[in-house]
Amino acid sequence: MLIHDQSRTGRRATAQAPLSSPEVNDIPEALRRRTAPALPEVSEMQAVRHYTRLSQKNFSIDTHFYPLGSCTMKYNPRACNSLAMLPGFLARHPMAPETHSQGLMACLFDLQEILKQVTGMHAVSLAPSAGAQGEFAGVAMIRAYHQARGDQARTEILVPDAAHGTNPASAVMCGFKAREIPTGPDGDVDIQALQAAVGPQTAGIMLTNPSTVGVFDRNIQAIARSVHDAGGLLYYDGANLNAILGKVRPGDMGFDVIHMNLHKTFSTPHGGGGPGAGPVGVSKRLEPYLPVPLVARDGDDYHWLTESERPETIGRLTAFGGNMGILLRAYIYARMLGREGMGRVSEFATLNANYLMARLREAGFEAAYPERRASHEFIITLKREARELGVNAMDFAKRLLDHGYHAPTTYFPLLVPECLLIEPTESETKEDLDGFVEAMIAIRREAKEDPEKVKSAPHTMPVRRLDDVRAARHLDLAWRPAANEGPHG
Amino acid sequence: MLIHDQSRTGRRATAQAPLSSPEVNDIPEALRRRTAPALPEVSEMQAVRHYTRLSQKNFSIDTHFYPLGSCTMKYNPRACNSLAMLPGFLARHPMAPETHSQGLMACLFDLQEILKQVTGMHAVSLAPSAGAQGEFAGVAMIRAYHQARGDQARTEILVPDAAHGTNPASAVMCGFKAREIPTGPDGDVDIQALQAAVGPQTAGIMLTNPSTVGVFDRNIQAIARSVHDAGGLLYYDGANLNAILGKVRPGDMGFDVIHMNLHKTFSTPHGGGGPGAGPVGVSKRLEPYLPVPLVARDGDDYHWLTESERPETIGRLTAFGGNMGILLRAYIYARMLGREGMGRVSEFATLNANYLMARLREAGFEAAYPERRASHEFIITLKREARELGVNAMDFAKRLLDHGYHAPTTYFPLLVPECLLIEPTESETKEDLDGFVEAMIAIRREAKEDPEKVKSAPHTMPVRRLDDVRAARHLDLAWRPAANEGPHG
Amino acid sequence: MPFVPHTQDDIAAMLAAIGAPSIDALFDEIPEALRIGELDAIPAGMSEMDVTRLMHKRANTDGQPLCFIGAGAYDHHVPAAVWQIATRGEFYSAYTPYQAEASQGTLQLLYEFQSMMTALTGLDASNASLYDGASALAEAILMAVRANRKVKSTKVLLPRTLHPAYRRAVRSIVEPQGIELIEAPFDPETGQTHPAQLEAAAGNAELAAVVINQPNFFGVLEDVDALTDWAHARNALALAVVNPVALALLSPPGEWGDTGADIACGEAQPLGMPLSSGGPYAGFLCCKMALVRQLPGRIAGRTVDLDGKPGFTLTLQAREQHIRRGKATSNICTNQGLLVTAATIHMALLGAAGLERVAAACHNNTRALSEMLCAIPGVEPLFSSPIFHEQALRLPTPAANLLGALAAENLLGGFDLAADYPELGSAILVCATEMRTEEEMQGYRDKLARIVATVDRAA
Amino acid sequence: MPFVPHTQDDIAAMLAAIGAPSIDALFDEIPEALRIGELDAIPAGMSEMDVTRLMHKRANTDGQPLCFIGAGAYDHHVPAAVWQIATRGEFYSAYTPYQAEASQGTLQLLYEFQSMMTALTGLDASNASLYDGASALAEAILMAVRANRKVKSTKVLLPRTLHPAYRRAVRSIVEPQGIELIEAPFDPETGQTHPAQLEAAAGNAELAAVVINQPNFFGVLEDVDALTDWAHARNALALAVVNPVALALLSPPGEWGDTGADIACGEAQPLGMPLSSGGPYAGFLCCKMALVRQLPGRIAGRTVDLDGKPGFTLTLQAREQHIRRGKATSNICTNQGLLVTAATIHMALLGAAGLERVAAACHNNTRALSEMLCAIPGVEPLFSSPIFHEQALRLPTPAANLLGALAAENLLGGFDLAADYPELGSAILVCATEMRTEEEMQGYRDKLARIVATVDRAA
Repeated sequence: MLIHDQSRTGRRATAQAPLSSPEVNDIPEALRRRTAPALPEVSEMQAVRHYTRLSQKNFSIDTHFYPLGSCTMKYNPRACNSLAMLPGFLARHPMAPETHSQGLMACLFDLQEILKQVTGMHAVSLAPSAGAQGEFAGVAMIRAYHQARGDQARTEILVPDAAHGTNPASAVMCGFKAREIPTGPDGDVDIQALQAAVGPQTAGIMLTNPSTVGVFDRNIQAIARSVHDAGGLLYYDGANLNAILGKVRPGDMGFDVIHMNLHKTFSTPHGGGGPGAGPVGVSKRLEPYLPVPLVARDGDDYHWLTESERPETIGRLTAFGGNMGILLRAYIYARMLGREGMGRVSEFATLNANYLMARLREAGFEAAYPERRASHEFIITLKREARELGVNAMDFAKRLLDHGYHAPTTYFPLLVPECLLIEPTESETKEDLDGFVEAMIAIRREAKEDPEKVKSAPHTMPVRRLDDVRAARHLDLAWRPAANEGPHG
Repeated sequence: MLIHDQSRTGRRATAQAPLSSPEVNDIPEALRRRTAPALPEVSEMQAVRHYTRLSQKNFSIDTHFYPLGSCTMKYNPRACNSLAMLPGFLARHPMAPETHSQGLMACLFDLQEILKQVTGMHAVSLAPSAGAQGEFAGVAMIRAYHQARGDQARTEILVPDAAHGTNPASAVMCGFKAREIPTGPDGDVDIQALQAAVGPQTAGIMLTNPSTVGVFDRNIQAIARSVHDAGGLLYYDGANLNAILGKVRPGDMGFDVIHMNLHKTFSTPHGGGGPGAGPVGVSKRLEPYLPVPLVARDGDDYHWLTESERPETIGRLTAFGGNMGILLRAYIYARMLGREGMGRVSEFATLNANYLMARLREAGFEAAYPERRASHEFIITLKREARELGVNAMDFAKRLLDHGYHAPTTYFPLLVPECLLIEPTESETKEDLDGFVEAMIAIRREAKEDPEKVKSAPHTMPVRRLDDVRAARHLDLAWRPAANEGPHG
Repeated sequence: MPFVPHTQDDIAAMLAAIGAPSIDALFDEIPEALRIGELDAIPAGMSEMDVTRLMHKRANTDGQPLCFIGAGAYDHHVPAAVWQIATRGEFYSAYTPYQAEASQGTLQLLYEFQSMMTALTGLDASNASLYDGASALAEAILMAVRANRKVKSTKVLLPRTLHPAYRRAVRSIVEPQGIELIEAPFDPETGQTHPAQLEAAAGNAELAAVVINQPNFFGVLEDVDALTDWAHARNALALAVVNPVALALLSPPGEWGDTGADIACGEAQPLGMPLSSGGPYAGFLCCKMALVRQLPGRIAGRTVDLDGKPGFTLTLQAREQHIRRGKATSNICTNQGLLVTAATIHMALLGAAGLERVAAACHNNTRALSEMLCAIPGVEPLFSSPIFHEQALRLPTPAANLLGALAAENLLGGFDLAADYPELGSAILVCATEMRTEEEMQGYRDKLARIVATVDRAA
Repeated sequence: MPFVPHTQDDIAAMLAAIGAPSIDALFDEIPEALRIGELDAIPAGMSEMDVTRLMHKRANTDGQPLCFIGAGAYDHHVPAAVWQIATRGEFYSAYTPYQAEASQGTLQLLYEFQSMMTALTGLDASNASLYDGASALAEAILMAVRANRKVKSTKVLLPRTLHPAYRRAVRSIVEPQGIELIEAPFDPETGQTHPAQLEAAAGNAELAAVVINQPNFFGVLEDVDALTDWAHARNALALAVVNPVALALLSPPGEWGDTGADIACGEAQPLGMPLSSGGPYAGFLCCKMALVRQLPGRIAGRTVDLDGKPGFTLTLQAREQHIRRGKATSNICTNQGLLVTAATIHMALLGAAGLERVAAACHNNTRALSEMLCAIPGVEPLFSSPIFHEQALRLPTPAANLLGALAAENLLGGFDLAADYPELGSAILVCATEMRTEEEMQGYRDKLARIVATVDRAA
């Protein structure tokens, strides 16, 4: 039932608005609203009960193993939430002067420094609100760099076929053409194809390493050389930074620019789809172009660097400079981890992934890259199960829900058929990984004995499989007071 | 699965303890523990996930209609929680000096005044931690009063048969004999029986009004006269105060002492069984005996009244003077209600109860006291359904869970057979009451068509009906590391 | 090992199953030369207790000044229920609802959010949020350029009365795609942007869209009907930038002019998000149904399951980067889900009547404050037009000095207009939301009067 | 109408269904003379925003002094997860699990709490909590008097080293039932209670129980083995009062003496409950299995459902007032469920190793503080015995003056022993938990040294 269905004319959560109804008599009638917006009219308890019950319909890290590949669904420490929401941070107006922002700015400055350290980059801006905005900022800086040099010919960004969809989309948003590079059979970028593709038109390359097929590209140094030699720059998509935290640094690999998904590696909440935070780090030559604001320290004082101090900046990406509350959460997490904890993140994320891959292979599932070490994630291809049992990756995914596990990422990367991209993260126990293996085995058994059960899964969720085609064809995107003729009506 | 079942030797929620393990070398070996206690060893995420999932197995006000008679399961405003947990209150040590307690004491003083007003009593102590402790305090004051007058003969407390079990138990805890008075066929106390029972041995009477059968005792003035004339005192069990808040006051009815369940009428959380708070109010003659501490005001300063200022007090009931955090929540609620809101509580609680009773009667269910107005609660007797369909009150109760409603109180009060004591509270909507009626009708239909379904209910809860007899015979009260041979092992 | 559950026994058993001698061996495909040692410059790990102490200290560093700044972020009351529910683990630690059946909580909530935003804006469709108001406007502009079928132009007209930070962010985001932003001036008397000024700024250029903000950055109310009709007459799309709380009182974009604005966007912060030092907030973006396939960002839709039971799912995913890659409507991936959760609960708790009371209280407070301040010699309203909940004031001496002196007394007196609008002289923007009491406003007046008098004496 | 959802239409329809002309008519059975009018003396209702402002002001009235008081309530770190989970609606707003099938969350949690408390105390059974430590001791004494089959006595021996507030509360609660409490003195040198002193206090009286606290109120460690054996030799039950955090380091009551204490109780506040101005806390009460049917309060048990699946239910309800009424083991009805929820999560997060670290850190901090303070002339330890995490100190001038001077500098320097133990002269009890830093302790020393010196000079 929608909250709207619980609405009754005149019902109120009275305590939540000013008790008296002030008259407004100085706004011209023509500019005033004629009919009240059709927001629900419910009591405070109705709202609390409705949204509490809705929440219970979600899988989440706090309730379920959630091995969604490329999303790093690890534990979000509860202290990060409560401390980032201290009134001193929450009540601060974004336009408050520097004199009244030193506590916040100290945290941001420290975070910039920590991120510089773990990425090996020369400078960091915390401004981007999410990974995709970090990508945009990164590519925009590449663009600004070439433009500043008068190098107008560079119109192409190279993107491996295994890349996140955001990579080509970000390149296009910055006015580039995205040119796809194939992945070799061993999971590494096809280096010949790459070398054939680079040239004076190459603005740069966007790489995830370890890549989305779950392996570390062993030719990274050769790739870097090749692109740099051609005058292009290297962009590091930090989506998989969790796999190498404290072990290898993008800066050392030769990358010129990187974004980090703090909601992955630095464990800020995913919040049902966001907010994220996508700080960017750069090599020295890109520093002038970093998005603003940045925090600088001068003795014990912190101050903002904005457009006036940074005339070559690619600019501002949001009105007020970023997702501060998320940056604070990442900072708190980083301080709890400390220097020793950083490396442990990648070690145990990698241990968990390799263990889970080994167990699944032992159980007869096919790894996409069996000869390779898994990074913090790996791919299982269910093409044999699909062929022999008629049960595909989506069916496995849906049936896993019934077994109490969130599904891995399905059908991504696109180059592996019937693929499950599995990322267990370092915070899961061996017992939970074992339980997941048991569930996979059980589902394969079910697929043999009772395939319909798997193909029509899930059976124990609040709804059964949903009609996505109908959703797209018969658009029902908002409740309407009069014409609530949807399936719900 | 128990949290203990998730334990592995050496696992830690590392961030939660001091990072270094300090040596303690000045405690004699003989006094030291030899083996570590068998507490679970789990990661932070395991604990968070486990208790989050456990919570989801509960019905609660925030998720379900919870018409548990005599428990006043109304909405607990969320602001009461967050404001009572402000650091200024939470971090205050109970032994902090008065100079550093003025903010808290201002709230407590105000709450005392508000409670005096709504009960019509002369003075209030906030000390008792719950209703039962309030009862104890109240009866102890009656005892102290008679003792102070040298009136040693008063050994009996009269208690109607419909009373809460705490009433006779509290009387006994204070060294009295509890003498039961029957309820008349109309739900009022049998006044003849009462008059026959009072005498020089009568220390007092404990009454709930409206009583637990859900009606207001119309003879209350006669009862008061009768007990007072015999030299006894009147104790008001405030469990049902929600029914008369802002309408009638126990002090005006002639009561000498009253306890209030703030977790009922003043909407503090029930917390899965507590904490409660059971302030007591008294008439002038009992004031010297009030439990300590009390808060007094002197100009703008607040100070404690303790044993030294109140030499005749019945004393202290807990080490530190009461459930302050609960008192704060009640205070916040009271301030949001304000003087107008108090009366609305009883008005709409009463409207909801009478409406629900009317609807259920209309649907063919039998009210225990059909000729009477319901107070904020009322009784349905299912004796006909039990006789004709073989489905009893417990079966209805369990089946209601499947229909998404918490069961009403069952088999209490004891004098009504197959009884459901139903208290909808003022915070529920008409729609929810209608839904409850529909569920009751549906269950009766099921009882006719498929009685087994009702008798073996619930079917959709985390467990089916539990074996209480086994629980009491084969006591399994704690997990044991070695001999975890329980049904769970 | 904080947040790592592995025991020594676990590690040994797992390595054995893998067939690796050590955890380090799992990294053996990484070129040795790239491996790093200790990250010495990063501080050692802290316990939760220690980091709690640190963060309390940091949070308490700056006091909590009394705030009379609005300028795009508003200090409204947020019901206690909002964040207690939004931070429940099931909302807080879930991800984008890729598996719809296991994410009905988030999905239904998004659908309800979309329903509420379309109700507020008077438009047909809403997405499930963007990063903030400014980036939402940038996406709206890109969307308008793609969507305008009548005019093939990359020119967009936007008023100089639009929030300066929005103008900057929009520029950063849309210019790499070749969008040309033309700024229209405002009437220095009224603070409004009239059709004549749009006309003058645009000349004969074809326009993909015209941005119309209500109220504008100065709090001034624009004649949105005329502006919308002007845009449509030029075959440009009318793109509204609005404050959602203001919409409880003001005419919704869907009803502006003869046929309504085509797109509306803005900042959802006033709907249950604390000031939070600037973020995370959430941008909203609504449009007419005809434009929905150009709408960027996640969109939840209602459909049915195999049993015909209603349920919710992400829809129109063919627009998005994970399907369309380089041809997507945007590179956007995440939305601001947690903030949308808060906003949805907030709107459910306030309702239309509650939001209207909040809007009216803010408006009247700002008016009252403005009147109090204008009793001080040399302080006067900058513009003559009707306003909503934000007032531009002229000050007798440089604003920076006065604001600095107020800040030294722990009061943030407003937003200094000097840097962005030097032509206005010494001027600030003040705002008093429903949170400000009469007493606090009088305190502001008294402080400012004293400071102005001191400066006068000094001069 | 805050918290009332009724619309005018609802009210009309409901009254029609009832057949009543007005809501007022529903109260027509109440004698007219008793009906009241306006409650004028109660203030008018406030919005949540207004009450938020009021409560923030009240909460900020007293600053947050630095606290070196222990004396039965301890300022420990509470993991952020504890209260974020405990205040989830499903725990916060549920009631006593009367319907077990719809309350498995609470019931399993109670069972886990009982398991943890029996592990800490080394006893067999635990109830699901009582109001606080003092009332738990009172119930323990009543229980011991009922349960002791060897001795028909209502006399209970309890040491003067027991917390004074506990002694007062116990007296209030048990004396109405005719229990006679005999106080045993302590050794003024060691601060301990020796068997000889028990002997002297008890004389030849038969004793139902002997109360033994470890550590005692002074922080001093008692020879609990000898005391337990002495009690048993007199056929009295040995009743332990213990600090649950201390039990991570100290011998558990179940192992005291030859056969262990029979009952253990105490205050669960150190397990995840903030100081909270004194409450709500939670008392715990554990016992040997033989005594379980005399144990008061709720008890959860593990059993099976109709399918043989394990589940949890309240058990042994035949002890309780709602069944046995006047013959119940106690009048107790509620427990401190929400606090038990917090304590259980807290213990799960800390584990035995974590609790031991906390205990050791508190102990060492208190030792370090004591040594610092004892470097000030005239400050010295009051007793010679080993202590745990609380130290009694003799001061050179009246404690009230010194503590008052410290409080004026926003530091709570300890608990003044003068009122309860006048024979000890000027003496205080200090405690520095794991929350106190070296710097804070040095600050205390410096302040005290300065104040003592000032008083000296004045003298």
